[in-house]
Amino acid sequence: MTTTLHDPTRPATRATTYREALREAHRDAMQRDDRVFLMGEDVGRYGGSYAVSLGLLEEFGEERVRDTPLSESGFTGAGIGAALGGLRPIVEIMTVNFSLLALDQILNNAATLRHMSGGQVSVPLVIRMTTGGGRQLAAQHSRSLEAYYAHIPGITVLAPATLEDARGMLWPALQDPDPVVIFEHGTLYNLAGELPEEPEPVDIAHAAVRRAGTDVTLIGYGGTVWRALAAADDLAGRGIEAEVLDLRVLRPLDDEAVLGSVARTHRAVVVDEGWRSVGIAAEVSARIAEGALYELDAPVERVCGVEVPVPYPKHLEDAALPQVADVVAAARRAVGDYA
Amino acid sequence: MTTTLHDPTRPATRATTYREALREAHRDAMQRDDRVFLMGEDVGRYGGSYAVSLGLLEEFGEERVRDTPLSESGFTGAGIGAALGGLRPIVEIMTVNFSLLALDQILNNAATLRHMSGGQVSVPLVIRMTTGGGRQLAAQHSRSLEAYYAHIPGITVLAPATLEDARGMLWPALQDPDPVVIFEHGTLYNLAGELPEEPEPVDIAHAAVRRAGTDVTLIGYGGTVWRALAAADDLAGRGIEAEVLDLRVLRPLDDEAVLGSVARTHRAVVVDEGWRSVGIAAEVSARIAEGALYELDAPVERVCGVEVPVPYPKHLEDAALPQVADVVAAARRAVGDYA
Amino acid sequence: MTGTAADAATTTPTTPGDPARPDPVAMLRQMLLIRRFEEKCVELYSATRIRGFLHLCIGEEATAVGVLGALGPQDAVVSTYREHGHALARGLPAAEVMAELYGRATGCSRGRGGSMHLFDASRRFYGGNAIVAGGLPLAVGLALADAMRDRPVVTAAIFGDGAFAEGELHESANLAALWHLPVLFCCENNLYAMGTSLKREHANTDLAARAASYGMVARTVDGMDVEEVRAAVDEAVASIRRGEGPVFLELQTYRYRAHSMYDPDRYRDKAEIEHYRQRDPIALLTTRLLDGGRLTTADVDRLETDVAAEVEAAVAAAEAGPTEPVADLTRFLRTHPADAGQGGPVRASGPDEGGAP
Amino acid sequence: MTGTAADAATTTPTTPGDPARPDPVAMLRQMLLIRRFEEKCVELYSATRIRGFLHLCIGEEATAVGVLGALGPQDAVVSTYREHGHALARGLPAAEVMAELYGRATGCSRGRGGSMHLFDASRRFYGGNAIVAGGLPLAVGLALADAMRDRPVVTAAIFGDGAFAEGELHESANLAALWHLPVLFCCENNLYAMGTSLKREHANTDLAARAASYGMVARTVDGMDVEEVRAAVDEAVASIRRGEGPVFLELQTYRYRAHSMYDPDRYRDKAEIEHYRQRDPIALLTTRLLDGGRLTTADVDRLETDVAAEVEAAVAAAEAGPTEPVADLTRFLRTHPADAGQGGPVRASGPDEGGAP
Ligand SMILES: Cc1ncc(C[n+]2csc(CCOP(=O)(O)OP(=O)(O)O)c2C)c(N)n1
Ligand SMILES: Cc1ncc(C[n+]2csc(CCOP(=O)(O)OP(=O)(O)O)c2C)c(N)n1
Ligand SMILES: [Mg+2]
Ligand SMILES: [Mg+2]
Repeated sequence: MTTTLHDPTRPATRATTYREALREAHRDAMQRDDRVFLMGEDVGRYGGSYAVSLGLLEEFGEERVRDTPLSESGFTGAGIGAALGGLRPIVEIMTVNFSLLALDQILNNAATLRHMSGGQVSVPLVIRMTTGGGRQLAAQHSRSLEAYYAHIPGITVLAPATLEDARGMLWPALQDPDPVVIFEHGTLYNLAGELPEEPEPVDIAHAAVRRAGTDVTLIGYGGTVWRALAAADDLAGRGIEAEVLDLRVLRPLDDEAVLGSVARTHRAVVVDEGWRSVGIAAEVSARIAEGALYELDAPVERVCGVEVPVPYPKHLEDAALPQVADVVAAARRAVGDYA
Repeated sequence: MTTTLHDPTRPATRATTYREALREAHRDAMQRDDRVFLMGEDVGRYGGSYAVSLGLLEEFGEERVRDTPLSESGFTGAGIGAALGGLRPIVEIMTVNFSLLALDQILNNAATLRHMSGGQVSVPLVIRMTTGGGRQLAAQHSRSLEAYYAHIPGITVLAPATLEDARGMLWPALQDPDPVVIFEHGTLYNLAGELPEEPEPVDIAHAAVRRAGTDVTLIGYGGTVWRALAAADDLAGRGIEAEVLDLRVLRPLDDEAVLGSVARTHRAVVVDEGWRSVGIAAEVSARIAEGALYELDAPVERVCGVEVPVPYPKHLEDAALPQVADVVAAARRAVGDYA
Repeated sequence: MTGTAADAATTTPTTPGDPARPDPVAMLRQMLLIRRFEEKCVELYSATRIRGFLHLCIGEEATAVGVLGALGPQDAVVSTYREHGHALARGLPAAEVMAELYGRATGCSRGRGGSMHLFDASRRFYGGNAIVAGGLPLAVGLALADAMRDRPVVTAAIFGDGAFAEGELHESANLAALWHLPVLFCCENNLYAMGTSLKREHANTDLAARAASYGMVARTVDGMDVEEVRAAVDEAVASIRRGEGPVFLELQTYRYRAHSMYDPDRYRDKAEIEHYRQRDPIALLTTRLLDGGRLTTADVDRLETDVAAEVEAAVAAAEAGPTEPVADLTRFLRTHPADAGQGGPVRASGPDEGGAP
Repeated sequence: MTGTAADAATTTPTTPGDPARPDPVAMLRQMLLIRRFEEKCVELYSATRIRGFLHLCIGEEATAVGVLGALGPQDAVVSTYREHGHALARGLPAAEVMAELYGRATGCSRGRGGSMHLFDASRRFYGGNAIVAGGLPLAVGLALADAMRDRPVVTAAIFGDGAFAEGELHESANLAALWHLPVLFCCENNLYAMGTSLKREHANTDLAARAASYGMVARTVDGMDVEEVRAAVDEAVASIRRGEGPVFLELQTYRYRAHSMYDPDRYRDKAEIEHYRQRDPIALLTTRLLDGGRLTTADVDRLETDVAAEVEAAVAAAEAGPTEPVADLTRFLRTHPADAGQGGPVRASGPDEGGAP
């Protein structure tokens, strides 16, 4: 996959990947602020289970690139404590599948301490984790549990889908005085493309239109943005112009962007790898119907992960996760294209 | 609160409470099936933190009314293992607030083992926990996290709101070969009323209309059913006839009942103590808008917990949780009553 | 652990909290303050001025005073839901603690936390955590921050014998020992976790021995003798400050009252309670000071009067304290630029008074 | 742990799995099967016949064979994602395990689980768990069920040194010891949790000593010597069956290969790997049997041929196995009456064949 095409009028760019963009973001943050450090299982000697932090141990030393024992609750809580103590920790939880072990710390402490203490303490903590399926890792390694985090008041939840966001979201997340959780979809690490030599700042407050369109809005985040874009290409061939909205921020949702797009297209398809019931897509769908009921020309469609644990074999995994064809089919239903 | 009025033509009844009804359900189940046992923190000598199991230790002995150490993950997982091993455990997690510590076991094991093993093993486990706010217990003891459980494929989630359901849901839950989670709202234990001498069977698959009405459907579960009923009384005084639907089963949702009621009333208000975003109410709202878009005469209203940790002082707690007046206001908005 | 305590009892009085010279009279006064404060809480709870869960530490005052007195202002504390004593011994004004129990904006957590969530960032008192063992990883992290910044600071984590059974205890103990962090683990072993006795909670009830298996120094201390506690903590804090890594202290104590105001206390023997009442930490120290000629009964009476006045003043202030306006419900969920420096209790001179109660 | 092993080596061969009489030749054959099976997996992974995560136990065969051989059919097993060896040593047919790695409906978990989730309910093999330490509470519960039913059954929980750092280890060890449950804790200490070495994972690396602190019997065993392992497990199982409570065995072993096929193995010294290769469990036992005159080189060759044929047959069967139809994706999420007795691998005679691959 290539995210940006070469354009000589644009500022100088260089080839990179999502993984490298993340790594550069870490390096940059650690250089700029000596309170920033990275902590998690195998972030150091191993180089990160997805090689995001490869080389950082050598550059910053083992204090600031800190391998932890297998103790998700312990080291995530330690990240919260270190944030209370004035540092700016980045805690890497290897994957969202293991993050349930740390959820008590995240919900009952990180997200709660500030409000419950009457505004006395804050927890400037960034938690990163890999999410999603698509790599035949089977049930316990293929979850998309963003819904759990987007449910929690007090934290910001980000889902970088592009190289720009992989490169740009970490620094503003670290500037946030309150906790931020960043989801990296496991299939994106090898995403290749160009980034400007001088990275451009990105915000962590707004959704982004990745493709303009008039007939239907395809709403995705993280890994599903690319499937929505592919679906939009397919739909274009059928004469349907889809707008693709990348949520970028799962909490708080950018209502204006969502409702604005639906006001233009009058139809929406939400694409979410997470389970359908009580998931991110449910919230987006509910907000659209509540906020733009009279704009809707068709019910909102949700294209979600099938409500099962994801099986190992490719054909079953594909069937369990939203595919481009599913998005296309939903969009066609929405616009009433039954050709 | 009284749930049923005395009626001489009805079968003989006796006065009881929600707590006693639960206790009787436990006693009954343990008498009927010697594979059933209860395990959790302080279920034995203390009598249960909400006194549900008071007296059961004396009756059934410490093997079957088993006090556990503070180890939510450990004893919930042990319940899963005991279920695999042929028993029918009831695991009491003292409150939903502490259940995050056991969520990994519930999601990655209880809900997953059957599907992931290709149907070889099943986990006939019942997990009970107290949920909700309203007792000035502050942030870390007032959560309503039903949304987390209703998101998980493979488990059934129940919310008994009435004495009948408190008495009747446990046995069918224990008959289910797969895991069932039961939420007991903390404000309901003292609910008093009459139950038939001979308990009547209840199902664990359907929602129930608790009050018939024509103008708007108020949808609640657990603790919010009573607030919806109170709101309906108030609305009746304003000439608005509200139907009150008690979801009873949070997963899988009874779509037919929800959509059926909305098809009659054309307006819906979902009342949910949980946080609004990505919660149960979002799912219900989304399903209504998706399944009955053209039936709706007004956007679905969600009356939810304010998205903050619940504060201790009564006036702030009241403001944080859905109140009868909030339900009334939402229903009036829905029917366009701006008098 | 012998010798030191007796020696300490005969030194000249100094400020409480001076690690070098524990002052037994000051410690007695603090224990009395905690006891009388909590006895008042019982009354106020019956009068429904205080609501929700209320966990009293009556009987356990020596652990609070012995531990907190050994810490300096730079040190950090993470506590539990049974933390009135810790908060008072840390120096939080009784008036702010009482206002918190009343849910008033003048409370140390602005009234939002209540009994289980006393906070005072200015005193590095990081709560008041009601998830059993939930504060332990925070303590590890606070200590990590200090270690990484080379600050000679100790973080005290206070928790119960029940907490020792939670996985987080294990993870936190291992992390602290592995990373050689300046954490003081203070386990208040009062023999019960709610209604579950120590021996039904732990296969091996020697908690200090188990803590030692993590590779840290671990000791069992008589938690009813405040001077023993103080001496043990002084020694532990000194060794932690010398960079010798975490220390675990099992403070053997007892709560006279039920777990919480909701607890009918069916699971204990009255004789057991009586046995520990005979070892009452306040009586023990009082007798010792009287016997040693360090105090007269008149002195003790003066302390009582003094403490009673402090508690009464706290109640009066709490009664008079404003509540937070409902409009502030969502305030401080996240940091808002306008809120910079505005958190914490509303004080008389503060710019943002809440509404009247 | 001495004596028994050498004695055992000279007994007459019996069925593998007979706790009374371990048969070293059968054990050698099983270790060879596991090794050759996994070597084949490496090939098949390169050929993309096997996908996803693949964790090999090459170098660790003695722990699998020593532990599983000591269990009877009534006993239960809970394992990890590195469990091919455990499954094979438990007696799961190589063909069903291989079919599982291929994702075929004839696989032991119907192809749904893959390498990390091998299940066989008929052999009480309860997975294949990919959440580190996530299986430990299940083992406690299985043992609880047996204890409550008075069944003289042992549940073996197999896990790694990394798992020892998780809170669930602590909770499970305490529960098993507190309730005196028939759990055999088998810690395969291979010195690494992914790229993190034991000493960066644990403040105190003496895992057996730490386990002993829970009040259970705990021993360190040479995990490269299958006869030592077997003798230790035999003894442990016997004591558990006598009702003497849980036992913890730290089996000191080593994996020659990287953590998974994705792991570039940057964190280890080649010399360290070489050191352990010198202690190869298969070579060790082979030499011992040759030296003791128990086997000839021709016998060993025959074993190799035999095992190679078994692996080839497994591959052939896997290649030929059907996949599950997509329509079955949601099947077995919950129990459906129509599915009674239909779970598990699709077998030739089964009523519900899936589609062709
Ligand atoms: C994780 C969690 N589980 C259960 C509870 C309910 N609970 C509150 S206090 C308590 C007992 C704790 O005992 P211990 O740690 O010994 O402290 P003590 O109350 O004796 O001071 C329990 C079970 C809780 N607050 N948190
Ligand atoms: C809870 C959890 N955290 C992290 C992981 C990722 N992970 C898989 S295996 C592993 C190392 C486990 O080491 P150990 O327990 O020693 O077993 P070994 O792989 O050496 O057999 C890690 C970190 C996981 N699967 N589960
Ligand atoms: Mg206690
Ligand atoms: Mg290992």
